[in-house]
Amino acid sequence: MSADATRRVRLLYFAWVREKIGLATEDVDLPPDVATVEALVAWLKQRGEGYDEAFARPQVVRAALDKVHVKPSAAIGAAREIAFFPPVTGG
Amino acid sequence: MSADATRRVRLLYFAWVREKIGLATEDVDLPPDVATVEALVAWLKQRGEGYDEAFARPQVVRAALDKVHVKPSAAIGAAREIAFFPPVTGG
Amino acid sequence: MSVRVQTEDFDLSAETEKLIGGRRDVGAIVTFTGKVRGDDDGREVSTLTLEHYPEMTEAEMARIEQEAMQRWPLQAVLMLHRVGELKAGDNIVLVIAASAHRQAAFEAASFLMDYLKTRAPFWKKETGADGSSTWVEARAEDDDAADRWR
Amino acid sequence: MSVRVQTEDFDLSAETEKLIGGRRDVGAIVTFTGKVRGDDDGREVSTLTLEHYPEMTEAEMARIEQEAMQRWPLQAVLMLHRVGELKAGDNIVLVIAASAHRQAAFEAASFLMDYLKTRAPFWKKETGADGSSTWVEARAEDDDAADRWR
Repeated sequence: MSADATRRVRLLYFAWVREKIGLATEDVDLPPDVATVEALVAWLKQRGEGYDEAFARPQVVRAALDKVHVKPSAAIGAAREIAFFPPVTGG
Repeated sequence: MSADATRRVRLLYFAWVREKIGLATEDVDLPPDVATVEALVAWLKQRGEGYDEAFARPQVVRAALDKVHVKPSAAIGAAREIAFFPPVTGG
Repeated sequence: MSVRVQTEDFDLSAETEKLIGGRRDVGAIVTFTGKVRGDDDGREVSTLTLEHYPEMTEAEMARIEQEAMQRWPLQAVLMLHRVGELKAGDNIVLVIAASAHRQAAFEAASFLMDYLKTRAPFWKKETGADGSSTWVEARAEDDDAADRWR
Repeated sequence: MSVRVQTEDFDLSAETEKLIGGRRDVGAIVTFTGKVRGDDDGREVSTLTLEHYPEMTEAEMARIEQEAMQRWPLQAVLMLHRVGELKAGDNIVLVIAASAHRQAAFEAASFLMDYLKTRAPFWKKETGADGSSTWVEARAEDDDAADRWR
């Protein structure tokens, strides 16, 4: 895979992030310059009003790469599944 | 009741205190000069070998007056029931 | 050790028996059961809907259990979380920690709940008596509770 | 609040249900079950005999519960202790603490056990596999555990 090829990943949204975006899951082609979780958030915010609302306070939204919690600065690397969700409230 | 009258009380013994004394309960006439729990222990120790063994380490034996934990220095007062037992080990 | 996510209710005795029945080396079992309260700080709750991130929940709960097993001498651990629609009085979550001695069992159960509350991907939506729905907000005190164990 | 001393076994689910079944204000239930271990620090235990001081046990357990109710916002408490002859794997003691929130339930259950272990007049005698009997000695760490709450 060349450095500037897009790469297909699956995005998952949960709870109010899902409701604001209006989707539970979607497959997207990641542009080559979107290398971190926070870069992906910035890119998603430009895709429409729902996304913009969901990430209005980006520090509130949590992320997981291939089902492992990560910080916004985390490199997406080879992850196939990227999830966004509010702080958890189970238990 | 005059100050030097004896007074009848019930003594109860539990666990190894009971086994060493060989009795679970007995009624005794408290001499008027036995005013505290520790004085009662000293008086009991002279009643026989079993008592002496049971109270060999008097600081180990616990006491209750009318079913309430007390310290050795506690005044017996008007208590009707005085119990002696090892440190508790329930739970 | 064992983790489960299910829609069905659970039975405390049955789960405890399944986990440690017949063992002679367990001296202390602490269980925690979390239930839906009918009143959340003054707001009447008629139903609570539990959403989760399938597979990640199990993976995260397994990681939490693994951490507890490393910290305390535990003989058995269970974490069970319900999802779907629940009503006031219903069971939500069950944690069981079994050890030879009580302090390990108490601490581990408390730790498991603190970590579950801050790391396992579950989200609660409350529907009030008036039909309106709202996502439950995470509480700062849950983060503080989890931070105790760092 | 409720205290009981009995020879019969108990059922965790039945006791929990009896204590708080149908209530909608309970969010957290912590139970502690103490069991007879088949091995007490290397010594094989075949039976454990529990002696107690009738009436004082109930009175002392009620005082302990009262103190817990004053310290934490509890909605229900149960302390149940078995007496008589037990064998390895048998239940000895059950404590249940129910509250709106989990921290109160965890702390209260832990406190109830620490106080029960150091204040309620029960004594354990172990009979080994070889038939010899010995009274269990009180452990200094139980006093230390109880001292945490002062």
